[in-house]
Amino acid sequence: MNFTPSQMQLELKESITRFIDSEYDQVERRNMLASAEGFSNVHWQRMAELGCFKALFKATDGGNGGTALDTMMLMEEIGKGLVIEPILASQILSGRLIVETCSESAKAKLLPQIISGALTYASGLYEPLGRYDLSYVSTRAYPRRTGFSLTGRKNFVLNGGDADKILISARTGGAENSKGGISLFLLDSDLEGLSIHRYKNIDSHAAAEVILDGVFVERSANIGELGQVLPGIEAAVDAATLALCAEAIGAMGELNRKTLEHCKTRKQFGVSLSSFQSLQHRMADMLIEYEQAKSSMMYAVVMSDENHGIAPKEISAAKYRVGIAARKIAQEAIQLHGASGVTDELDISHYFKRLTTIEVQFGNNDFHLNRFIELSREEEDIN
Amino acid sequence: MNFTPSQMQLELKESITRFIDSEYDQVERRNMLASAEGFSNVHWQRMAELGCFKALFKATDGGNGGTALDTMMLMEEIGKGLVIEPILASQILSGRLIVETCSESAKAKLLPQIISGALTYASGLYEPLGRYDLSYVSTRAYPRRTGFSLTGRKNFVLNGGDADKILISARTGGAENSKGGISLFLLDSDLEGLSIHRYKNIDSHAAAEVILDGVFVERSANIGELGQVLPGIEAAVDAATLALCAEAIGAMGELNRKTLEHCKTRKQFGVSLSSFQSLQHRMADMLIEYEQAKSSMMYAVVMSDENHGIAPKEISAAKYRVGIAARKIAQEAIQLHGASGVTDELDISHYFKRLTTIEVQFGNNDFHLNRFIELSREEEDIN
Amino acid sequence: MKINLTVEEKAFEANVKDFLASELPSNIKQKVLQGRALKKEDHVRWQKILYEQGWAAIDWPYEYGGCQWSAIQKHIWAAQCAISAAPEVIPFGLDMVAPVIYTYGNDAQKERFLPDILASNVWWCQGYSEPEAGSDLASLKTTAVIDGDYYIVTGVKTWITYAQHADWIFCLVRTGSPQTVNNDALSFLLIPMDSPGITVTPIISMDGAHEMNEVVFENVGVPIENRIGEEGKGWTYSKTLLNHERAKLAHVAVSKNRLQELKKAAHDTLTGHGSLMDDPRFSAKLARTEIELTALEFTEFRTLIAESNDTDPGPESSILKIVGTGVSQSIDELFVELAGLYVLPFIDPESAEKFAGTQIIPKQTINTARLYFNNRKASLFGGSSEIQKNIICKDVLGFDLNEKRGEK
Amino acid sequence: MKINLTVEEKAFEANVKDFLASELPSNIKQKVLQGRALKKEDHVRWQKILYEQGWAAIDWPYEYGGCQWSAIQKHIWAAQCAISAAPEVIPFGLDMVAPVIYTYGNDAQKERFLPDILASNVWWCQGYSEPEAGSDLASLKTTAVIDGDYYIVTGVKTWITYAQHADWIFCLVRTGSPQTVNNDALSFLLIPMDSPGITVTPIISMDGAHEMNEVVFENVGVPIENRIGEEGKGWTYSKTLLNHERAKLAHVAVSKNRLQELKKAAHDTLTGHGSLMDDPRFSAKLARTEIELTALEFTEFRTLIAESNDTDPGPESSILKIVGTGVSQSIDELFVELAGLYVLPFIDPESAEKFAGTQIIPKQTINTARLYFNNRKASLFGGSSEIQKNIICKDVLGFDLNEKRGEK
Repeated sequence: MNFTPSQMQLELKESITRFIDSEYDQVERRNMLASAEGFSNVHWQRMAELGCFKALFKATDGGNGGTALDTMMLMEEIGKGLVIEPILASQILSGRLIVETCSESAKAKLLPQIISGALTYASGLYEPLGRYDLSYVSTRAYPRRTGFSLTGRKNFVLNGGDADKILISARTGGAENSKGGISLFLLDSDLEGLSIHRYKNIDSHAAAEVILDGVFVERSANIGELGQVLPGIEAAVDAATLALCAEAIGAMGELNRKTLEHCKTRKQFGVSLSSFQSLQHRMADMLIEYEQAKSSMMYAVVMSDENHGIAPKEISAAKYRVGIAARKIAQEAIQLHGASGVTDELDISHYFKRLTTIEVQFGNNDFHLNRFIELSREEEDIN
Repeated sequence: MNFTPSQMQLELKESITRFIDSEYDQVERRNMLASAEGFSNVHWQRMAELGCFKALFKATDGGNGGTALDTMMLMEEIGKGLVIEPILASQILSGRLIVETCSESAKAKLLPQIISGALTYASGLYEPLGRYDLSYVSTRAYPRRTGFSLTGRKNFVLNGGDADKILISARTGGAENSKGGISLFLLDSDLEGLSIHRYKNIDSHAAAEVILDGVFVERSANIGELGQVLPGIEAAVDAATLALCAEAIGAMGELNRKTLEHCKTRKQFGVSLSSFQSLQHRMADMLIEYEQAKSSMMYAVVMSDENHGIAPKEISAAKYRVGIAARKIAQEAIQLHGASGVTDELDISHYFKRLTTIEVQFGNNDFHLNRFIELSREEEDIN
Repeated sequence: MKINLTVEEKAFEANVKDFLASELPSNIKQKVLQGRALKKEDHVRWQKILYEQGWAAIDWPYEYGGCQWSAIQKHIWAAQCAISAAPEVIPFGLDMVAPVIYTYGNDAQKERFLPDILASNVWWCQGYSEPEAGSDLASLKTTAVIDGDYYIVTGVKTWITYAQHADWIFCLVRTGSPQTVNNDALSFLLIPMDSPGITVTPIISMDGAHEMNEVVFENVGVPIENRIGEEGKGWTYSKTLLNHERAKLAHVAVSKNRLQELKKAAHDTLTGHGSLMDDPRFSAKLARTEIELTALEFTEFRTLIAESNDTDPGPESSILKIVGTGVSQSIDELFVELAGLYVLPFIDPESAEKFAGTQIIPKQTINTARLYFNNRKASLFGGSSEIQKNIICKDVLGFDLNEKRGEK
Repeated sequence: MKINLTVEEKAFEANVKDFLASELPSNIKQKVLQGRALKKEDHVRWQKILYEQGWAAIDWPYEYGGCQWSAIQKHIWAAQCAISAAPEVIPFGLDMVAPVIYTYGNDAQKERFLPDILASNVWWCQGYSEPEAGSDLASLKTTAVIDGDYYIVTGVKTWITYAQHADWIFCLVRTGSPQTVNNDALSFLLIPMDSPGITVTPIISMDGAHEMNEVVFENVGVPIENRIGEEGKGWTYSKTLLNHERAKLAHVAVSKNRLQELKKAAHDTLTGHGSLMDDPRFSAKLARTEIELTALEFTEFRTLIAESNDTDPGPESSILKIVGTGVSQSIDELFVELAGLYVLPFIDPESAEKFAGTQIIPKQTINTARLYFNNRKASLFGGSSEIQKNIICKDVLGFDLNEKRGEK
């Protein structure tokens, strides 16, 4: 078991921290949010230069990291800084989808542009009636002479309105939520029959509803094995889920820090807020929540790295535990900040919204608790 | 809607309070617990004289009360005083069983001895494999020429080892947990084939395991309609459940009072415990728990009295809410008392044990939450 | 809570139902049903309809226009309003300043202010909090210095809901010296919002709404006759007001209605294993919330009965505020859980349905995030949950808050 | 927590398993499995077996008889002990007084006391709390006044676990004047329990057990050479001890084992709709507890790693104590819920099975109530959860606990 970061990992972490502290200030972030793109290409390129994206891929895939520990160390900083750029949707979720499902030649073709930051990706894996079920795929890919015709609808596509390329899960066989028969297609965003409705999420990250109405793609647009990609999708979503957990830990740590600072400086009834013992004990509880959630997340990281990237039970446990802590810490941070905590002006509310988003993405608390129970049961049946 | 007590109810309440304060002291209670009987016949007769038992029955049944409000007002005091006498098992559960299931002539024969306190009763309604299911009756009553032969086993029979008479549910038809086919039998405690294994519960109340091995009873021992008494059993258990809720409220109110007193007088770090704001807020939480549980209980009382004694959904809600509060208040009372709270010497631990008992009797929290959900669903299906 | 009504109470209920069915404007009802923000005109229109009916201020003393309803009647009214999706009363005039005016104001003030409040001719807002004093009113810094027949008011008030719509503001201001440490330095002033020297700046809250404002007073002249009662008694007067407000803030009827909506939505939300209503974890959370809400309703009822027996609602109303806020925030959270990913799109409710011809969010969850965000205020405004607990500690449990503190 | 082990670690694990399988006496194992109280002889017997193996004091420095195991090895050892139902170490000698002696004692004291502790030749108990000072050690009243070569000790110590079995007691006593308000007035004394003037009175706890005692000292003469370190430094020394103790009090391995037992019992408990394991509410509570426990195990692991990197475990160990206690008490409560009515009969475990030939309680729940009751102590002893939170507030969050307090 190893969770001691390497020298290289520590250096990357430090340079990201420096970048966020010095170049990624919150006023500028607001301007970005108001802009058409919703994020900064300058920051995107800076992150590529710093090696953020390289760290997310293995050497054999063109990167210099690729472990869950690498992702964790990056995402904690991303969470701390409330970074708005689409690393999760593009580099982690889509990048990992390619890694998990593609042939070596396809990877060699696609990954360099992701790792360099030249293109951004989005992945459409959820559908309106499927809730969190990745095997609920009613979008159909009908075979045509030289390719496929895709019809269906994907929602909650993170970065879907801004991405250069979109990965879509579509059914080439099997019933609506059977595990077999699901395939993956790589689409340009300007294809005929493809309509993309962009909107902002509550946390100001952009997403889209993607409607496919007889979109024709060449045979080469099918990446990964025909009808066999569900395990790859699940692995990629698990990796993205774990990355989100790390981001949440970063955000919670920052909320705790800001709340502590607020309580130490803010005066009420002639004394600082932190002299109220009941508030002190609540901050102790917030720390405990943070540490326990962090341990859950780190354990899933260790297990993932020790088991070739596969640790669904531990990742569900982490997502659940982090979700519980996220809600509690976000709510307490607002409560202890008082009225200023609910204003748009203070970034406390922005952390709150980001943590609320993380809580519901890739499965909310009940979903992951159920999944943990089911996976435990399967494990026990095997033993 | 009426929950304002009448003058008579207030007077009875006052005389019980006086009785407990002046005659029912805790040292004596301990001596009683150590005695063979486990409770005091003197106290029993005093309670009969004061009119405690009369208050539990309607005028038409030989009492002078009989509403849920009457029971509530008595049982709150019983809870406050940690009264050990078997009112619940004998007068409330068994008395109500007779009221709900018997003919007028049978009631006229049996109830006077209960109301006078001349005899005590016990009711055996649960079985080893049935958990909380009252329709799980595997004890069989086989018809014989002049009566029945009973074989089976009842456990958790409150007051079972001390009662003069025992009521037993037994199956005269139907499969093991079908709702039809359940009958009620009135047994003397010294019948042949009947073995009664007496033991003490955690709260020092006596109970028994009752084994029936071909116990012969006359036909007249069957009280209530043959095969049709389950609704009556359920109504009696509901009434006893609500009575327990009121007892718990009395006990919780007393625990809160004692805890408050302890914190106001006990010094630590040179100041009284109550000057610690975090402890103050916890006591505020204990008060809120108490008030909310009390409202749940009172609402069930009102609904029961407005609907001819039948309010299963509200009683399950009350038992659940009271159970949650009971656990929290009992645990917090110990925690705030510190080490002395876990000693046998201080009565805090005795309240703790009584409340733990109440939490599991007649269905624990999960059982009643489930029952509430099922009853709500049935209600919605009707509407 | 389902209670048996007397014949008279049933007749009253029928009357209320009829009134709401025929008089509540349907566009207002629609907005309430969809959780959309109401405009000031909407509130005023409905409030004037109530005024015509004589039901604008049910809690006021009869002589000033109140209703003399029993606790049960008030309960019926609140329940039916919630079921019919009538808007909740904006409290600043009718529920907050009016009780202070009719309790502590002089006859001239009563005549001058109460009729316009009752008829919703003027709108009020509340000027208590300041940037350096949220719940801690004793440290208010806004000063009012006498100059002839006027107080000259200078200072900053903040977190003022609907100041942008208000004609008048009622304020706690410091008339004593800054050294006066206790609450005897505060007075209760009524100030027209169009007075020269007042500037209103919007504060946008996390749900994107503009409800709160900062109001700056720069040498604002306020006639001395606009002071309620004695100088230095403002804190005492406003405490009465806080008790009135707190009981209302339990919002039982509204929560009941929202819980019903939640149940309906849970029936309609599919999970892959039946509806969300069949999900044992979700249904348990729903049931727990329902049990808590029913208990709260009965706690409120016990308070109402005590009140109608002329017992002061007193500090027990703090329990109502704490539990009421907790329940309403639990309902918000259950909506978030129900919505799943549909909680995320942040789309203007007015345009969500026609968003490029596609329905991005199902109707029942369209306002889920906004309400969740907005309602975080509930445990902060009107006396935060912490302040309420301190009131319980002091006034119910009898702790001496000035005792030397323990901590270590 | 399941972690991949290296080849060496696997070999170590196999070695530990072999040892436990062959050396743990079966009657002791049975008692632990059934949750029955162990006798002093049982503890001593097992401890002496460990001593022969060289594993009696794995955390001690190597020079005094410790093991020099890595964090992983300690983890393996704790896990295997729990799985094999080995008794937990009684901490007073090995884990509590010994670290103080080897850290602050002089060479003579080390030579005199450590070997007998290591070999379990003498039993110790802890004399900290007093009737008027539970967690508040600064207000201890027991005095030690020098008279020639002796301290004359007078006072009352209480809540002393296993004082009835102990040969020695280590005490914090007041050597400074009663007016000394800070902790510099306390000294750390080692006192033989057979000293004239010592009286031990049992305190029965709510589960009926006799574990705690009151110990009265009446002019007990204690040689000055029995003082550890300097006079007046007792509080400083005992703080080291508290940190050691707290980490252990997470009881992770034991809780893991109990959770496994709970799962088995849930599989075997029928509810009428399958087993309790199929009950969605119960299984959710189980899963939540398991997730919390796994996180705790990892938190402990992070602490162990920091420790093995020579970083002081420090105040983070307070988190381990708080969460560890919470998890173990949750497991108690889940057993209570599982048992249903079977939690009620209070029957001596020794005789429950032969109770008039009938089995009143199923085996898996026979000790449920006793353990639930007994373990309420966990959040009170060894520094209550409140004290732990204060430590976090002061030492981790950096609050100034002596700042003028706020309250109102």
